[in-house]
Amino acid sequence: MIPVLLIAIPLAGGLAGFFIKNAQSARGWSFFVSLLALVVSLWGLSVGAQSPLLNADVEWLPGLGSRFAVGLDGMGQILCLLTAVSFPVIFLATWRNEYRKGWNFYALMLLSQAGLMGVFLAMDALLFYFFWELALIPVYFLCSQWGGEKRIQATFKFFIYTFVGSLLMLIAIIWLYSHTPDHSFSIKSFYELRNHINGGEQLWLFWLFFIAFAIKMPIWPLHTWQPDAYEQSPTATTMVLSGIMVKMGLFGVIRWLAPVLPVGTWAWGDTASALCIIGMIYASLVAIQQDDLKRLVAYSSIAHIGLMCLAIFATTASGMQGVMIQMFNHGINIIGLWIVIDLIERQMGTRKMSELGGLAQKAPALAILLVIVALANVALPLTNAFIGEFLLFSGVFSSKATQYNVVFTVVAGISIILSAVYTLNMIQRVFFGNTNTLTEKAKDIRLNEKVVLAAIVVLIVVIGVYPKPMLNLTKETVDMLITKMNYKL
Amino acid sequence: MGITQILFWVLSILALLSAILVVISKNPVHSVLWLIAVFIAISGHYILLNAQFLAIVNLIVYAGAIMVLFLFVFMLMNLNSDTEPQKNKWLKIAGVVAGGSLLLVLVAALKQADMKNQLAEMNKGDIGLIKNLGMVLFQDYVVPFEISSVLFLSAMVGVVVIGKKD
Amino acid sequence: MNAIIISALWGIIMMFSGIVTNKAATIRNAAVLGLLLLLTGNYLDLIGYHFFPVDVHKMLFFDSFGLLANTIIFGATLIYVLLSGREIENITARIPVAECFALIFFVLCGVSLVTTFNTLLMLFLGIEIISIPLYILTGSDKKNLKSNEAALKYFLMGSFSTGLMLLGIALLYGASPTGTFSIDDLGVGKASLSALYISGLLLLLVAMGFKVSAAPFHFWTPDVYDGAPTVFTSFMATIVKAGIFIGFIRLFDETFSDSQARWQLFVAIITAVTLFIGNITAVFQQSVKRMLAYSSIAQAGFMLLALLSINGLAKEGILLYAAAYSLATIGIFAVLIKMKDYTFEGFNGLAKHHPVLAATCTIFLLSLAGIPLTAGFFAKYYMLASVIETGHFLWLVIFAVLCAAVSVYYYFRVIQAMYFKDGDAQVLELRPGFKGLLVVVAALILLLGVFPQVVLDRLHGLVYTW
Amino acid sequence: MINLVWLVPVLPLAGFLINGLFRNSLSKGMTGVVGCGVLLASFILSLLIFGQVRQEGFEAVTVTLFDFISVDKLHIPFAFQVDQLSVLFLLIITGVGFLIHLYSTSYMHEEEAPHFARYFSYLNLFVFSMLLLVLGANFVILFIGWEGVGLCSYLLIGYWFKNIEYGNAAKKAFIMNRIGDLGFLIAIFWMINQFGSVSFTEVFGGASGASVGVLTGITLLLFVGATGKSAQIPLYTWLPDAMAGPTPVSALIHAATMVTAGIYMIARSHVLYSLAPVTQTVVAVIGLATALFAATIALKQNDIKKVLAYSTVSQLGYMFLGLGVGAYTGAVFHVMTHAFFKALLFLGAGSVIHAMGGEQDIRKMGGLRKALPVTSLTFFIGCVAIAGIPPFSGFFSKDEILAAAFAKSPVYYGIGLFTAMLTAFYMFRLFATTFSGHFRGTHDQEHHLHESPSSMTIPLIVLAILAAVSGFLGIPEALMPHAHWLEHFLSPVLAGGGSEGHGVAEISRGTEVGLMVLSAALALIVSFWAWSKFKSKPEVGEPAGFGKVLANKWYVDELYRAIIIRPLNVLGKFFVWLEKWVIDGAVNGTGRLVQYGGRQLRLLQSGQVGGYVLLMVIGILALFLVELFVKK
Amino acid sequence: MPINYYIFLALALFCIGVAGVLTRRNAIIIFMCIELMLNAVNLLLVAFSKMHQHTLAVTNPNAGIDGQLFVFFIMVVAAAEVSVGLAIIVMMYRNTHSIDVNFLNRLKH
Repeated sequence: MIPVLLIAIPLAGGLAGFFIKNAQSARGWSFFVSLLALVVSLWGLSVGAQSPLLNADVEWLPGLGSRFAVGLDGMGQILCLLTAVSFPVIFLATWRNEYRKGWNFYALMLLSQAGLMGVFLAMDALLFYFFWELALIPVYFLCSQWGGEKRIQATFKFFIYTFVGSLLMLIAIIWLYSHTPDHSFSIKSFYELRNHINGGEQLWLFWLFFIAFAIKMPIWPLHTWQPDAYEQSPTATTMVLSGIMVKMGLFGVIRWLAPVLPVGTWAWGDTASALCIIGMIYASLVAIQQDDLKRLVAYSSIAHIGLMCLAIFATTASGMQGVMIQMFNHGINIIGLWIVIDLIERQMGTRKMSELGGLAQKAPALAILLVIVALANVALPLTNAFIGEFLLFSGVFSSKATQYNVVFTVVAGISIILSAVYTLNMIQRVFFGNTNTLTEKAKDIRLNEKVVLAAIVVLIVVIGVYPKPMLNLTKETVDMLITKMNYKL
Repeated sequence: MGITQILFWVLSILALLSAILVVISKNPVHSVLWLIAVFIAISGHYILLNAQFLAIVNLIVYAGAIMVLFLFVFMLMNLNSDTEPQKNKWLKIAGVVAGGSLLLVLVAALKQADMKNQLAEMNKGDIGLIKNLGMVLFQDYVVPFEISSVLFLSAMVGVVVIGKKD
Repeated sequence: MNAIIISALWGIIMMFSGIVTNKAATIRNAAVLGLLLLLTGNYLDLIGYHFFPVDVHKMLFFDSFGLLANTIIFGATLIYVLLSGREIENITARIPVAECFALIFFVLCGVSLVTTFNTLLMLFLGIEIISIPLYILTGSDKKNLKSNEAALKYFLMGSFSTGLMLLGIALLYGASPTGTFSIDDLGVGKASLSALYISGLLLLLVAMGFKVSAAPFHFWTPDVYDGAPTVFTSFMATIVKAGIFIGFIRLFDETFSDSQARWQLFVAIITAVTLFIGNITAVFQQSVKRMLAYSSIAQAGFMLLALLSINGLAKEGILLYAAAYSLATIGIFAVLIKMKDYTFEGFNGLAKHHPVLAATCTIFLLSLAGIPLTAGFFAKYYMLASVIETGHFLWLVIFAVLCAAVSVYYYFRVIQAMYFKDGDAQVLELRPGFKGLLVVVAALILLLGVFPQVVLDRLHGLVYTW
Repeated sequence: MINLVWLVPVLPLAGFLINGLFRNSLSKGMTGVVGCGVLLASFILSLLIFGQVRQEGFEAVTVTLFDFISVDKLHIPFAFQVDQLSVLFLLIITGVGFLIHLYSTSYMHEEEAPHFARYFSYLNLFVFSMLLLVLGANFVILFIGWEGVGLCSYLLIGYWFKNIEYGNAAKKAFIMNRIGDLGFLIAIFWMINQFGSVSFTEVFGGASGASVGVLTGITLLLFVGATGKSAQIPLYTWLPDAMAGPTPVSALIHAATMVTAGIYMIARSHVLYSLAPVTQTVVAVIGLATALFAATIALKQNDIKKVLAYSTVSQLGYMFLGLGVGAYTGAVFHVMTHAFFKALLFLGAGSVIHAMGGEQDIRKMGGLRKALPVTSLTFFIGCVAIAGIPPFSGFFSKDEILAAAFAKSPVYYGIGLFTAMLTAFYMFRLFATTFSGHFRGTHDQEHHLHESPSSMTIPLIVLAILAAVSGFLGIPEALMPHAHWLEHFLSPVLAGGGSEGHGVAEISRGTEVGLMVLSAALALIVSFWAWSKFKSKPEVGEPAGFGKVLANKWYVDELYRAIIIRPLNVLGKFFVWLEKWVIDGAVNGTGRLVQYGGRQLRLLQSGQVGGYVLLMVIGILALFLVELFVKK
Repeated sequence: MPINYYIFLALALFCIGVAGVLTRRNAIIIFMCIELMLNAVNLLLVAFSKMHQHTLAVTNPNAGIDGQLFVFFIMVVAAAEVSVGLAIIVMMYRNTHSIDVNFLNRLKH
């Protein structure tokens, strides 16, 4: 029931949105719809894990053994909550942005939300693939319609890149499907597969999946679409991309790769982890060199995601818990950063740090809020990200899946320092120092933006101080996953 | 080496030679004439194989009607002399080589066929007679026979569509 | 049998309708009526009402696969006529409309032969009945040199491939132990291994590959599709190709299934080459029409996957693919005909001036690219699944999806032009009915993409019952 | 009462929130009242708690607030631990903190209201974090405070954010701390892996079970953290730069409290250290090296605050020496006394700078004694205390450490003593150049010279008294048996700390007294020599030769820039290049390749029927060749 | 007569036809070569039909007759093709006054 609503509300809202031929009302409408979705997901949190409301399973393609099966487990709860929270925030934060034919913009946004929800809810491999693509298409149109000047190429690259990945995944899914004893796409049969396919097959199947997910996350060296895409797409879409979409990759690994192909995951764990770590250091060092705010945040996001992926392959309960909570945190924090960048860009008309400076005098409130979000980005204690990264690192350190756990922890740890470097650089170059002719006329932020950012900050601190509810939410999921992943043939 | 064998060889050589001449002769009209020669040779083979009906049809339809049509068209365009400019000789060579190697390959593929003892029996058996053919044609093969009328219709309509002055 | 006879008769009727009236509209409506008749007749056949109790002496075999294919093809033709039938009159050299429709019906007759043949003779006749009218239609724009050239090329190469086909048939005849052309007992016994048999098989593969424009026998396709009047290109590229493909599958399924291991490799090679050439070459085209020609080659490559792995999935799949591909392509061609400029630039900014056109066109393109939620996805899905089901040729599957990714490139170029590029696309006048029909087709594609089981169930039931 | 301990940190937090949120509406007065009030309140509270703790047989109490993180086997409560050690630090922090807040109210008076409030909110936040640090009942809470103080020092150093230089200093501080923190974190993970817990009691309880190797590893990593926070070699360079912040900040954070966090942490986990002798040696050596190194640099500094900064580094080195040789009590004792006199010195310096209108170069001062009587007197007491002249506090604490060092090895003692001499020398050089001689500043500066207001002098006086007398809390056994109140007080926490005791026991009373006399005498002589040397003719010229090297701090910053920062930048630039041309190049290259392939394959479509047929035939040939030659 | 002889004869004729198609430029000649190919096939079919008759006569008196009928149909089709083909060629000639296939290169790439 609830999952169906979670998908149906934005879907219907989006389709309706195409016919509101007026940007203002479309904006209001989509905001309302996203709030509705938020309410539903909160309801989902409230009903308790055992409630039958959390699952739905309907005939879809009997001939193909695929059903419209959706369900909310702990991980689904967290990610749906993230999705549901993000969209109202995004709409509110970009309230003042004007778009040509805005109603299409907002409708597409809602469609992408529907797709994302579906991805996080699908309990059927084919359905999962469906939503995987459905989430991509609207974003493609959003970016290449309302993006920056190099938008078409950038988005096209992004699209084809991810499309290649997902097609490879499709092959893997079909292959697995054809090996399920009951010829079914349902996640249960997939989890049973380990008994029917041998290690050798898992070895190559792993890559078919992992490439798809790695492109989405993105993992070095498959990341090059990301900075361009983030830079070129309209900020609202960038928020969706970086805040939620990258989680699709992590989510995929956690739900559809690691438990289904435990041997492959275990066998390739070190390789994948190595890629993640290279990516973290690499991205951090590149981020230090950036002058464009969006690119900087893009690279920092690569580093953070790399850490989460690393923790997945550590296959430890604490690491996995860390991933769960960090997926949410990263979403919130990075959206906060984008909001600030968007505000700056809208006021100053530039994202180049070299052209900014001294904003703290003109916009103290903005500065303070940014500093807090940025500190969350460097995982300072009592911010949400600290909880996440603490668990992630301790998970990696105590990993039994690899004998390099110490090396991984130390090298990955360096990225903590580097993240401090580029984050503080950003704060200083944008907000500190003296104002220049450009920033002279800067104004402080308006109420709606202040509200949004304040809300984000509150979330950051609350989760940072009292993460227990979040952690409990995903407890069962994590235990289930760990037991499945520790399975060896 | 009975008479039929001799005839077989003669006809075969005749067919091959004139076929080659069809291809190489400069003057289109000559090609047509050589082609007729080929048909005649093949009809001879049919007779050797006791397929008299086909032999006759071959002569009438092909050597007669169709070839006349060709000739007629040539006359219409008065391309009787060798107006055809030389194709660049590399392509020519390539064509010959390709054709030759196709022959080689096909022969190679079919040599393995265990057909040594299989015979195409000559000048006996009467399935080639018009009587038997007619019986089968109008009993078993009536459907394709009717269908081929559709073929002709479409051909006719087509020619009308194209040939019609407008 | 109903379909064959009705189409033949109606062809004749159309032929004479030209004498009765010279009002194009009347003739067109007559054609639509005929198609409806065809559909119903074929459907009745499907559920067991045979108008003409003819003893076909096993020359034809009316199984649900063939008849279902007929239904799809006639349906597609109906949509085709409704969408772009009007354009036949607008071909520069004013050609007799009635005759064109007559030829179309004859082609349909040939198609329904090809989908239900049971001897190689019938296959041969069917192919010829399809080809000869097509030669004409290709050349029907008489004053247009491109059209002439296309017709002549098509004709020469077509009859060349006929020669190959006949040689193949002859060799198979030689190999057949019972000395017949009936596909039931061609492949049986030790014959299925003799050299004659294999050579004949290969030659048939080549000849049929030529007809469905599989590389390296595809060279006629781009030129012919490009040169022919667009309205007929649409007809050739969709309905005819689908029909012949059904015959292709039927031939190899019925005749050569027990020697599958022998020829799978050849099909795999041809498929790979086709996918590669079709997709790669389409990338650099400047004219949408020519791009669609190459894309039709690429799509054929995907359909060949069904030939590679002939099994239940493949047969369901090829039907679905035929439907999805035909619908989408007919739709795009219908839009293309309305364009003044066939180049990609010609589409610039179409979305601004004609949102409906652009939107539907987008759906068609997405379907061709095989994006989920469109019929094209399930079509491709079936193709891939059928091969994966066999457990071999995984390399081919991966290669195929990579090619599919390439195809996204050139399909989306059109979408980009329509939506993201500025310009004023010149469009001929549009009837509301036209737009409405486009929307219906698009809706149909989406429906097939979301609830394919509405057809799949039928297919599934029927395909497995014989 | 003890269960209210959570109020101690929460009060400053409240102050932070009030000052932070209403900074635009609050008047300076109100801000000051709130800022100081909360500190006073928590100071009083600490006193009350202290009252309870000092009773005989008091057992350490753990106050759990809520469950912070609990993942499968790991449970990290948000808990405070109240025992002698933490209470002692509570007193120091809140007490000194209060005085400095008070001092700040007038020192920062030129700032306009919002920034004034910002300053106080930062300060309160700092106190909050520092209290978390010392109160935390497990390493994670400690770490939270640990990073919290780092953040606050970042914010306060960069308080005047218009100035990019200050910003850089702040950044440097934060990042260098981060490097240390990484070590700390890894140590924590290792503990989790080893003991399955991070709470002090369980970790220390399980310590004896763990192998020496593990303990050495953990303790070393913890020490890495300490070097970052407490400015030891190699991570000390941030502290001198941190003087960019307002002077009271330097007094509170970079002298009295934060920088001693490292010492607190190691003293707290002395159980582990005592079991890891290797680490102890490392700690001792690093501490000693730092002490000497920083002292030499301090010799040639001319910025009044820089001198004090380096002396702080050197004193911290002393404390680590103490920890290294197992004199935990001595180290903590020195932390306390140092907190008093160094805070005093900084505040004094602040008062001087205040009077000089922001001038910090001592070469432009001189003869301020007449103008600033209170300041100069208190400053003098501070100098005497730090120089280790009896009976002032520094003497006792420093001597306890030196004695322990001697017990460990005479070499430690020798170097330590030499360092003490240097300290005495540069402190009196500083004092003499600043306060005696004749004034060398500009005229309007001279015209403006005035004693600071009472809100600034009162803290000076209080601190001066403390600096003078606090030494008597730790009179060595040698002089008066059982008079070492502090050791007695801390024994429940630190007793049995050193497996080999805190060393003092091992050397005879005679030698100990002798050592004391020796060091006291030397300190006196050196101080007097320095005083007489500089009071008449201070060195105002640019230093030359070796002095130049010292004045440039041994060029360590330049060294770091060369071997760490630049390589990283180069690497980053290389990666940017790699990104553009190799990785992304490969991606785009594939696209271009496809396009190129398309352009070439088109040419196959020559338009020639003959060509087409030829290709078809070739295709057929190929198939047949496969059939003939590829065996299946 | 051994069937192989017929097979090889037919193949030879067929390939000569192919070679002709490849080498000539005159559309009609090319078309004639294709007719040559068809005839080669006819010959082969007749030979096979006789072969089948030879082997299967005992069971079925009409064995092998299909081959000859097929030849008949091939002729039918060929006739139709010729009419259409020549029509197209003539149309071409009307527009370009040439039947040289090498000039057919407006459509390429």
